[in-house]
Amino acid sequence: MYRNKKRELIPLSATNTDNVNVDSTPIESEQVNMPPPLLSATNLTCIREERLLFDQLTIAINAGDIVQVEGPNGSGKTSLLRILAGLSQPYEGEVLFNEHAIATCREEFHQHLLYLGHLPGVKGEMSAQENLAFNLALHGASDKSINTEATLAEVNLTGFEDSLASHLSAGQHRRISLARLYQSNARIWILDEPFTAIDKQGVHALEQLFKAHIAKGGCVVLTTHQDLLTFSEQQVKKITLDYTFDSYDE
Amino acid sequence: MWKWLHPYANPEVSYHFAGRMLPWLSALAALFLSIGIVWALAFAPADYQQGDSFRIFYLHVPAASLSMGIYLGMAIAAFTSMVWQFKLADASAAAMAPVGAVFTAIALFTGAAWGKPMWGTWWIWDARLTSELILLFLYLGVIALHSAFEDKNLAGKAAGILTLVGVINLPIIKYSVEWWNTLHQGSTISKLGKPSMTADMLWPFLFCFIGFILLVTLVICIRFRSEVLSRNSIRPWVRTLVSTQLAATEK
Amino acid sequence: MNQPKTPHNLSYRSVFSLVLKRDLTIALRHKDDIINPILFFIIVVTLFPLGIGPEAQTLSRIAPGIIWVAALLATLLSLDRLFKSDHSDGSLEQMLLSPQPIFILVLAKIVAHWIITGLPLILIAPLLAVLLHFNEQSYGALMLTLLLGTPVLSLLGAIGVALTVGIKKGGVLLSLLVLPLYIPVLIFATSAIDTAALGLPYSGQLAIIAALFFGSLTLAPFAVGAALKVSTN
Amino acid sequence: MQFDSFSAFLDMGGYGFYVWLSFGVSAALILALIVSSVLGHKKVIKNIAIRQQREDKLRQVRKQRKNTQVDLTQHSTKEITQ
Repeated sequence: MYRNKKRELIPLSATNTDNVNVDSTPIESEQVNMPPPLLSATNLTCIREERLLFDQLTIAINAGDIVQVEGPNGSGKTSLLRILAGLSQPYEGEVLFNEHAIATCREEFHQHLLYLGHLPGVKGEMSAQENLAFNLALHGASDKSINTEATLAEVNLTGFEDSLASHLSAGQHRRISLARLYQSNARIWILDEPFTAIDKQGVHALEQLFKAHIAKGGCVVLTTHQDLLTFSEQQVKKITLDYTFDSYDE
Repeated sequence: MWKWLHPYANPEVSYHFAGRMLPWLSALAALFLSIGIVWALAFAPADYQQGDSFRIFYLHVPAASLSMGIYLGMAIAAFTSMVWQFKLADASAAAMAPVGAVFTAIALFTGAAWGKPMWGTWWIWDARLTSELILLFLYLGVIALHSAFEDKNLAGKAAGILTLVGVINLPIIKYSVEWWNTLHQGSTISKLGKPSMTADMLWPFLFCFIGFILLVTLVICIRFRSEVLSRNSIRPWVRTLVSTQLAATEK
Repeated sequence: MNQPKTPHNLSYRSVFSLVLKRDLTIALRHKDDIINPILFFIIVVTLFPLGIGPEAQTLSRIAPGIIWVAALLATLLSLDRLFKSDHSDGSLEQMLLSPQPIFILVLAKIVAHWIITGLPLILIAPLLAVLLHFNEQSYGALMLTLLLGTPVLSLLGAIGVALTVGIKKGGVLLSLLVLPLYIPVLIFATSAIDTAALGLPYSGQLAIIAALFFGSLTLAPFAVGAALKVSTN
Repeated sequence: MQFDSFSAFLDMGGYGFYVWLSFGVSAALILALIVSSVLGHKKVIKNIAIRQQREDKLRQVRKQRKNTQVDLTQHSTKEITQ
């Protein structure tokens, strides 16, 4: 009901003004005649367990962007990614895909979205290959065209194709889920800590993959504790979240 | 269509509105209930069959109809919140659940206490008592679900879905219980029914009924205010309200 | 990718069979999940004669109730598995994020659940009925009511699990949420069996259970979808 | 008045126990509901106040750190809030 109302953040008292803080840097489009952003969010406000995580966050992510969400633990990075993916609903504001609210074009949006969260989504009762094949099929890849064995080889899982996932390590589970990136047609990649439990070479390979992806007109939104090594400062756009203790007014 | 409702869609406005209603509601509820209950206990005639045990009727029937009515109210609130994303409706549904549960318990208890002299036993699987019992389970489920979630917004959404599923099921359950009851009990036991009500029974009944409705509205208003506060705890108006109230109590 | 290949869009039927096949495969490799509810069903039913006494007449009088209540409890016990493991390993959120309609995914999972728990219950029920001196005329009614009734249990139960899947101690809560919803099925199913024992037609009760089945079949998947969205939030 | 005497009123034509029990239990339940609702309201207000104080304190600590020119790195922020 308040959807279109203009809101302002009113700090609790004057002494707090220097602390007001969702330090969001909206990402400006570099050229004047840019196509509309691939994924954007307007006035996002997130409240969890009666705590304000971020508020009035406005983001625009264009094709070719790689965006890193930064902030201390508990500052709402995961919440932001989940809201962008449409898994969580923001308290206020909305997320737009190609300028349409994602709730109104769920299936189309999901065709262009690849989200990998903290949990790998790998079933222990199925083999690495079966897990990958199911995930790919569910997300719309046709069975025959894809060589799951070759894809698993990309993430260094050759020889483990037929092992039940319950016999594999956490890092290997993560690799199974990351393998989807190699076969993805999705333009928007939202990755929550993709490098967790991945070794140096793996990280390097993933960064190369991100480069190829953005070069092809995709975009990547990710959180990570380590910096991206092979990207220059200018290439990576940053959204910084911080703790806030502010009150919020509608 | 919703324009006239719009000012009340603001949590602050509706919080204060509910606050202003409190004295009126408590005064009216006290008035109606005291008149109704004294009349029911002392002045209304005894039933020609059930004697003075009939006086329990003045409690049982209002409690039973309110228990159903509150569930229906909760379902309407849940529906409103789901369809129009109307957050205050969640708060009001959360406020209604415990009240409804208490009135269901009252209906059950008075039903049993009325049944004891009539049937010679505290509990009988009478259709109305059985469906009240099941209604109590439904209420307890909603309350338990509310308290299981830490985030009040999520709790409201989950409880809303459950309430709607429950309200679709409620008529089916009621119908099935009634059907089951006629199947198994036959006509040997007279049900708790409405005996022919004369005018001097109707008036105290109406006073009691209206009194209970006012009382329920009062308690819902009190709980609604707490729900609104805790759901909006990070808003400036709540902060200032809380600090001024605390300052007032400390003096 | 400047001209992205539009991902191959699956038909409803292939999504359905994809998820169904996956859930069945997982269940078959994790046989405890299939066997435990059945063992529970058998043990509960055998406890009744021990508690009540072995008189054939008493047992055959209360047998329909015993079998149905035991079936409700066995279903309840197995419900947790419907979404719990998928929720805890993240595959549930991947399903919700897939470009497939949620109600198809949910329906496939519920059907898989029914095949894994409902169907074995139906197969084992006549054997237990023998132990309880079931009235010979009512075996048909027992099978028919179970056949129509157990899917309703899976469908309604799915709503309860979907609501409680994100909660740490959801087990007890689940029974509080789900069991009251099972009451109409219990009433009409046992009454159909009782009526059959008297040699009377029980098509009325069956029709009502069928109505409950179709009602829950059309509405439950949407409620489950909405509930899952809340739970994964 | 339907009753001749006060004792007749208490006796309720032999049904006194059930009638008074019903009214008594109902009154007790309703009273408990009202009391718990009012107390609940006070508790909500108190909880909000407590949280407010805690947050004010956190904010002050933060400000002091800023004033003493300690870099607010991610690490130190984490310490403050934990």
